[in-house]
Amino acid sequence: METLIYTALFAPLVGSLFAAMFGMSPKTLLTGVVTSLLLFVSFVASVLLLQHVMAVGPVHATLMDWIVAGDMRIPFGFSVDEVTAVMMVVVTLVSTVVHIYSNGYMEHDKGFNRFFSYLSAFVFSMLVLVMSDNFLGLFIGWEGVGVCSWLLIGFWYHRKDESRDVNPSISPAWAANEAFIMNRIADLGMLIGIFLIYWNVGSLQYDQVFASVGQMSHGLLVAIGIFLFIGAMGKSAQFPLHTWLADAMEGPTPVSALIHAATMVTAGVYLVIRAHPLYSAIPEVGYFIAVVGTFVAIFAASMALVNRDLKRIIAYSTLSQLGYMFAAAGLGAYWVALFHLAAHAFFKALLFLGAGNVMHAMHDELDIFKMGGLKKVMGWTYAYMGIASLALAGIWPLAGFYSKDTILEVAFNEHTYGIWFVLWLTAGLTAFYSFRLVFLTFWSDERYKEYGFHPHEVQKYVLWAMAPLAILAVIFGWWKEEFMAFVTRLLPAYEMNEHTHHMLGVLIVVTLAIAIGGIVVAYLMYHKRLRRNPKIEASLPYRILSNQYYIPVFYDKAFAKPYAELSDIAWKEIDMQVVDATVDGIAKIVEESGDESRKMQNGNLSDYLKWMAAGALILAVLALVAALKS
Amino acid sequence: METFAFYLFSILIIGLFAVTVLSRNVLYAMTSLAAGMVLISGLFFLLGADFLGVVQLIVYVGAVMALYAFAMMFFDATSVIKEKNSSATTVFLLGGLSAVLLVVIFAAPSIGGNLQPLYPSPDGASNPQAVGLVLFTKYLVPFEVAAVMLLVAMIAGIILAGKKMEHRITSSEEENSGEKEMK
Amino acid sequence: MIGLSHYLILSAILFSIGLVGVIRRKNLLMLFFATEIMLNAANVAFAAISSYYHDLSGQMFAFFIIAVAASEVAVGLGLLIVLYKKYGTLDLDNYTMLEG
Amino acid sequence: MLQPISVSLESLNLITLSPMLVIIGGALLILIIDLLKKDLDTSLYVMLSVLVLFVDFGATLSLGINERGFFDVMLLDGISIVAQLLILIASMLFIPLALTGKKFHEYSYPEYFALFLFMVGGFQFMVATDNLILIFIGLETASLALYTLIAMHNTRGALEGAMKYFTMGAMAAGFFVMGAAAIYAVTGAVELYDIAKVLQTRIAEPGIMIPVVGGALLMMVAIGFKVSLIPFHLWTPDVYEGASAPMAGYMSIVPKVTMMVVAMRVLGLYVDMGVESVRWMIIALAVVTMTLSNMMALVQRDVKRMLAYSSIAHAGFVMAALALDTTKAYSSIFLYYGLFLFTNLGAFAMLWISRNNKGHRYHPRYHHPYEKFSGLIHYSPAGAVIMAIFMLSLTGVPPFSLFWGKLYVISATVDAGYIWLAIVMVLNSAIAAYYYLKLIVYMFLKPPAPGIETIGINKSKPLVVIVGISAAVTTLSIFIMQPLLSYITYMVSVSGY
Amino acid sequence: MENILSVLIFFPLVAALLGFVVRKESIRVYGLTVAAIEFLLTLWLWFAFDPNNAGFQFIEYIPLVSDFGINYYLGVDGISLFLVVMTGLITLIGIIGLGDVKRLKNMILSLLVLETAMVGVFVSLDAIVFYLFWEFSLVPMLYIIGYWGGERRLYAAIKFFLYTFTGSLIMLVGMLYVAYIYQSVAGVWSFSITDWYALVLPISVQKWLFWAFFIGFAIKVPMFPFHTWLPYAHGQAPTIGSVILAAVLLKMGTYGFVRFSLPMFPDASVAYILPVAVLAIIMIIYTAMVAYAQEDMKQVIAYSSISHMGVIILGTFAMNAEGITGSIFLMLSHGIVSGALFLLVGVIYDRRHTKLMSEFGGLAAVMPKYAVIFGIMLMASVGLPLTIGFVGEYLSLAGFFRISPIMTLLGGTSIILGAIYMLSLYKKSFFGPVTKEENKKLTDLNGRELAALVPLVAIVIWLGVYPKPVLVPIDNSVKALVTFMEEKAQTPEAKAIIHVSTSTKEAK
Repeated sequence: METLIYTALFAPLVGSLFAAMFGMSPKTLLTGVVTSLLLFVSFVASVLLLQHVMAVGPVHATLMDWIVAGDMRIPFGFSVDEVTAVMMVVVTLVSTVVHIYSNGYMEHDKGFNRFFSYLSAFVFSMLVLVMSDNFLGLFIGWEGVGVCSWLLIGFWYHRKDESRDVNPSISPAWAANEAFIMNRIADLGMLIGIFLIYWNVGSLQYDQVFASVGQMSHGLLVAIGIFLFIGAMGKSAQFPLHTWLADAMEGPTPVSALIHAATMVTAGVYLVIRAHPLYSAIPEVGYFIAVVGTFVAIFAASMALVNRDLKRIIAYSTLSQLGYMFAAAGLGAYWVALFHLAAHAFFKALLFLGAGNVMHAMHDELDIFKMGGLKKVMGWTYAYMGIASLALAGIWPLAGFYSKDTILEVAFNEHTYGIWFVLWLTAGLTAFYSFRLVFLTFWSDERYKEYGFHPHEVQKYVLWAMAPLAILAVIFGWWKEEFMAFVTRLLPAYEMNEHTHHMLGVLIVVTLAIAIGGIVVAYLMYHKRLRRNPKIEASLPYRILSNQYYIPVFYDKAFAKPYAELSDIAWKEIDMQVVDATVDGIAKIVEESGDESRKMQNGNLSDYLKWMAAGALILAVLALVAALKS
Repeated sequence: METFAFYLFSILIIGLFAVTVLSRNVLYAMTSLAAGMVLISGLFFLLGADFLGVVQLIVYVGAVMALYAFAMMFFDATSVIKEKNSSATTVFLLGGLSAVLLVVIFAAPSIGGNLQPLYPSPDGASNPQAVGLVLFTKYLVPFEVAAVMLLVAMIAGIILAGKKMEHRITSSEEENSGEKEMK
Repeated sequence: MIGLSHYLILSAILFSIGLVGVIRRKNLLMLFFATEIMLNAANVAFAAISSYYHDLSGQMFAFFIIAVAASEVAVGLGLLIVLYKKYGTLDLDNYTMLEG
Repeated sequence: MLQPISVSLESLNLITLSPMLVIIGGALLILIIDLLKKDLDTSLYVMLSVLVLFVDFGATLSLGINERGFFDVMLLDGISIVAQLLILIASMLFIPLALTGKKFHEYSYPEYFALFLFMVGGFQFMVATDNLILIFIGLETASLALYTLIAMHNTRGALEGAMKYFTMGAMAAGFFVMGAAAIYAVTGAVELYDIAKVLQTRIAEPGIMIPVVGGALLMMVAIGFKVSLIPFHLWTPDVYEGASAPMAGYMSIVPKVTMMVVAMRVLGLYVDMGVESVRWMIIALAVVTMTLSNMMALVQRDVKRMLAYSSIAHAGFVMAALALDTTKAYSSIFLYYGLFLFTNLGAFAMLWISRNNKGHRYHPRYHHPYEKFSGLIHYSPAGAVIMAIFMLSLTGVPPFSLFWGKLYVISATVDAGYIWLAIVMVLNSAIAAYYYLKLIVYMFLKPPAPGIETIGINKSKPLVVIVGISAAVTTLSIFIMQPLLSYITYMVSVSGY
Repeated sequence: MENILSVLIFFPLVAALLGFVVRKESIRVYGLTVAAIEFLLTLWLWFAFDPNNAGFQFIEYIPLVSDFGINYYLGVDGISLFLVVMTGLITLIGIIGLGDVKRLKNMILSLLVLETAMVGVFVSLDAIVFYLFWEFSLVPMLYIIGYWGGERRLYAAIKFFLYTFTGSLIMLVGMLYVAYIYQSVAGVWSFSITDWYALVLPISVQKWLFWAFFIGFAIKVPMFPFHTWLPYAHGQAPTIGSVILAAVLLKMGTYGFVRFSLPMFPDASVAYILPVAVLAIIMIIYTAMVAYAQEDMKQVIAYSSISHMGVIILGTFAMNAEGITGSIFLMLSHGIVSGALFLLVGVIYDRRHTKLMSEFGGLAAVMPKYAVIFGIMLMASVGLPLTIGFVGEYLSLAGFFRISPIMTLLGGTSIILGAIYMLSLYKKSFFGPVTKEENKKLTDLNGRELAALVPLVAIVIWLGVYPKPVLVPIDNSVKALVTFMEEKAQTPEAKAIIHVSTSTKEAK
């Protein structure tokens, strides 16, 4: 089984290195093909592993020691258990699709080879993240995906910085840096959590850590839980570290699909699921997580309502869905979170890829107000995006329905009705903005003609490649029971209580109702043509929403600018004017004293003689002082 | 008698030396210096150091003063000398304080305790005899060194005052011109 | 009765007079006079102590001081002659090339 | 009437005089040769002098340790022998510097060499006795000769310097004898061992401290003058600048070592007796001297003048060791000067070599302004490297010789518990580093000065040999440290210090 | 070859002396050969080194001044071994990467002399011999900065020299005092570090001695507020000078802490963790901010060095094997990474004769290889796992966490702030459109530059992925050190803070 593990793990790395060898040469189709094939290999290995885990149980492999110092002994260890196996399959599947898709999407890009190198490297990192058997190994993957995300967001690094009005993300390079730095902030928290674990457990292996949860004090557990969650908040873009995700849309769309929707951003959720023995012991932190998740869910959804940027809308929806996952995980329904994670990966990746098709057709235009009526030219894409949006909106019998509905049930079941209500509301909003997007893009009047676009459908094989995602977006939910049975071998099972059982039907109806309601509203508003109301657009709530609650501006003003100014002060005022000037000042004082005392050496013998006489007197005074002292 | 002589000599010496250091006229200065020296030899006689008194007379009045007199003629400095003396305050402050310091040191009451002389004057010998005895035994080496010193002084005097010093043999022309610039 | 202290105080005063002369004089020749006074002041002290202790060392010292004084005059005057011959002045205010 | 006295020849221990007899005899020999035949070449006298010094060196080495002679006037203890050896080594290195590539006024006199030997003899007398009279006579013999030697360079600077030195020296002599008189007044003795004995019995008397310390104070003025401690140092830079470079180098070592020995004998006596005010006077002088002279050296524009100030600073540095009253401290003084000798003489010899006939080309007054050495590395790499070695040694950068000297002095200071003093010393070394570095910067890092190719015009084989020897000792000093240290420590400890 | 350490020290020196004979045209090859041989010798040392022996190996002992206890006493343990190897490596890489400079011969010979001094510092076990090399290393560096440097090179060189010289002199006083105490206890003089280790100093004495040594080391490191010489030195130094300065010379300071301060003054070290850590944290945060404000690429890296050195200090004062091992590893990794970064800046400086970030932009498009290597080094610099930079930083912070979680949190901002200034540097220089006409024609890395940089990239990744061969010997020696400190510490508080690894305890 170790072979399978290493095959699954290293195939993407090999692909990445292979592509990297051609990184600076002009496009070679070979790189795309090879990496995609290797990804497929990895996918197959993952599936085999999944089967093995299903049939036999978890697998474990240790490659070698990594860090050995003091009592710290950290190996490159990999364990594939139920959760990991699911994650692996999801990751490799989406990755494979995205790789194939990218062959088409990046066809004309100069950085074709480079792109595949990065993309495969990302998959490798992600696999390390999910497969590692210890926290530091997870951290490797954690940082690795961060770097790959940085590389990929900044893939079109040559674009110049714009003002925020022109491009809310300023530039790909800027967005990349923002993402990296935001993540680093969270990573520090995670690192502190790891340190806490190390000094209290003496090991970072999952099994040992979780085994000793019982011996740790409650306060300590809370601290560890919070610090790890801070790490998760960064990677999963939870408030207040969320701004990077929308800006990350500067990257090529396949990247958004893979990294910023399906996989990397869910790492935070994965972490919470992985650390479930810990979080189970501290329900108050779990509740906090749930609250944060819930808040993010509606917060992000609200921003998606008014946005005009195709990808940003989807990004906000990702954010919102991540909130759902955290809500579930926080409430203790880890398997539900994982389920939603997987389902979301499929339909959201599909959605993004579809958006990619649209962009491709529209020559990288993202403003949905400039689109419309595209279903005529892009039928397949329309179908895919429709499916994905339905799934996202949680319409029966698509995947999203099962996963999201369960989350709502959980919220209800926990008697956290506030959470339930917000999530329920969000479900409606989700349906609305998803279909606002769909209608504005594919239905309504063909506004793109005004702008001189000539949209066309993408290559066939690309469309075929997307098919598995579409299928899964539809059918994945049907395996809910099997999924639950499988993962709850590891994760705690979540039982609904009697009361909820009774209410189940009602809940489903209510939820479906609001989702459908959202769709209907969107339909009414946008299916014919784009209706814009300048009054509303000028109103305060609208402006707040379209400006993301002014949070990026606030961060800019409250952190970035003061930091830059402070840095400038630190350098020019403190370092140069105080610290260095002190040193130079001492030197200057010494030199000036030299110049001053040199005056006694004025060349005049008479003065020399006087000094000599004076010297005797000074000595006398000294002698007197010394005599008096002793 | 001794007291009277001491005070007379002291006052005269102080006065004469004061003239030496304060007078503007080099002749007065030198004359009063010589007179002071003579009176100091008087003090020596008073103290019973006859030999020293004689040496004082011979060396100072005879040799040193003659040298100075020659030099003065050479320097053509027989008349009043113009000096830009530095501020009197500094000078007398330093001088006064030094005087106080020295007086304090030398007038300390503890001086003159009952000390055994280490090289007592032999009984019955006159002072010159006693001095001679010590000088040619114990102090023979310093005496000889003093002779060397005088030789050195002689050679030095001859060289420095000699004609050869008027021209530089150092092989450089510009060095001289450089100096001229500095003048 | 004249004690040792009288002589020593006289010596101290003479020394100070010499000192005043040394630090006051600008003419080198006259400055040298003052140095003679300083040496003579020491002689007085030595002679007096020697006499009071009945110890001859002091007289020896004084004797050698006289010898030194004589030698110094020889060398000093030699120097003055060279300086005067070359630069025509004995005022030390004129010899301030070396400074700083 | 007087009894005839008989003195046995053995009791005189005439051998103790042998080094001085050799050197005075040598000086007289030179004078006689000059009388017999005029116009002999300088090289003859140089080599004769070296030979005389060499014989003297041998005679000194053969002396028994801790012997007295000639009615106990002569004292040949360890420090006197070590000091004499240092004097002789420095003199042997100095004299060949007369064999320059160019002609210089002073070397045209055979008397120059005679006077020089007399001077060395004077210095030897100074250190080989503890009789204040002989110290004084020796001092004056040496000084009078030295004034003349300086003046014989016969430039305006040399004459002016000699005049200043002479005048201040006369005043210092006055202070010396007054100090001696004060001590004599208290103790009735002029020999230091007697003085010590008497003081020991009288130290407890009330009020005794005033004349005792007063005497020391007056002596200290004279010592301070000769060792050039601030504020008695004022002659030093002027004389060094005026004098020829080798003479300046010589003055920075030999008279100071000599006077240091006297200071050890005189002031050491006080410190040893626990007279704290004397100790503090020494320390204060030392601290002021190092600090101020370093600062003044910092602002100099002429290398020679800078080295003058630097040698003042070094004197202050060593002077601090005098206050410590430990064997190690006294040893460190000799060790320091032993190492300083080669380095500083070497540095001055380099200046001597660089003395060019273009006179004041770079500066209207200075012969050796920094600018002159600008970019020396390009024209005379060996010269620049050697000069840099000397500078680094003076800075105290290991492994060059003076580092070991500094190390030992500072170690002695630390041992004695004066850590603050040690800190002051090292901070001063740091200040000093700047001006030594400045020369290195000029030589290595600046573009060449115009006319720098003529900088070695005064070069001759003997000069190169002397510089080579100095550089070799400076560089390889670590290998002679052990014998040197054990020898000096032994010599100092047998002398009872 | 039992005397390999002497060979390592004196081989470059002898080679430098002989090098005067070699003609100018051939000097580059000569330098390369000598440096390569020296590097191979260091590798040989590594292979001959017994990783399971925590004590000193390859000991050489020749009395120099036996009356004063100065001996030519050499030895390596796990702590110093890799610093020696790194010295050999960096010198070699530096010479490979040396562009066409004026007076190449002088440069190469100075480098070889410098190498002697650097190796000497790390293998000396006698304080005076250590000090000798320590001080002597300033001289060639002075020459390198002062002769080949930028416009204000003289100022920078002199400042560098004087500043470090002053600090080390104060340290010298401390050393002399320790020797004095040793002498008064043992009766003989000794400057041997191993003898000093055995000396139990009273705590009050330890305390001031700690600061005396601290000043010497802190200026070298350089710690805030003694750091201002460094930006000048780096800013003005030629590329090779910066490389060696950052990679090796700064490590002398932190090495000094490990070699001297910790084992000699365990109580004082523990007692002063707080002030030292506060300084270190100021270093980390403040200099990271200053780095962010810079306009010159090289200055950014210079200040970043200071910031990273702060983490090393934290690790050193963690008083447990994790932290100290980490700090030593971080010394190595910082040496390699900062060396590479300075080389990289040198590359662009050679081409454009400017280092201002505003002069660049979009370099990634013009010089892709350059951008890739720069990017890798950047990531190593910000401590990305699986690069060399992570291991040390992680261990240092992890170690210090046991002392103070709060301060570790503050110190850990290094990973955020580091990312901020490095990424903004990268963005300003490499990303965005190519705005300047001159930049459009820039050539990518040439063979020589690649030859210098690629090995470093390989090491960065190799030791990031598999640091064990290096970590284990370090760790063994560090464990021994920590155990020793714990035994030697007098106060119970110190004993409590010094943390001996459980594995060591079990082994006992």
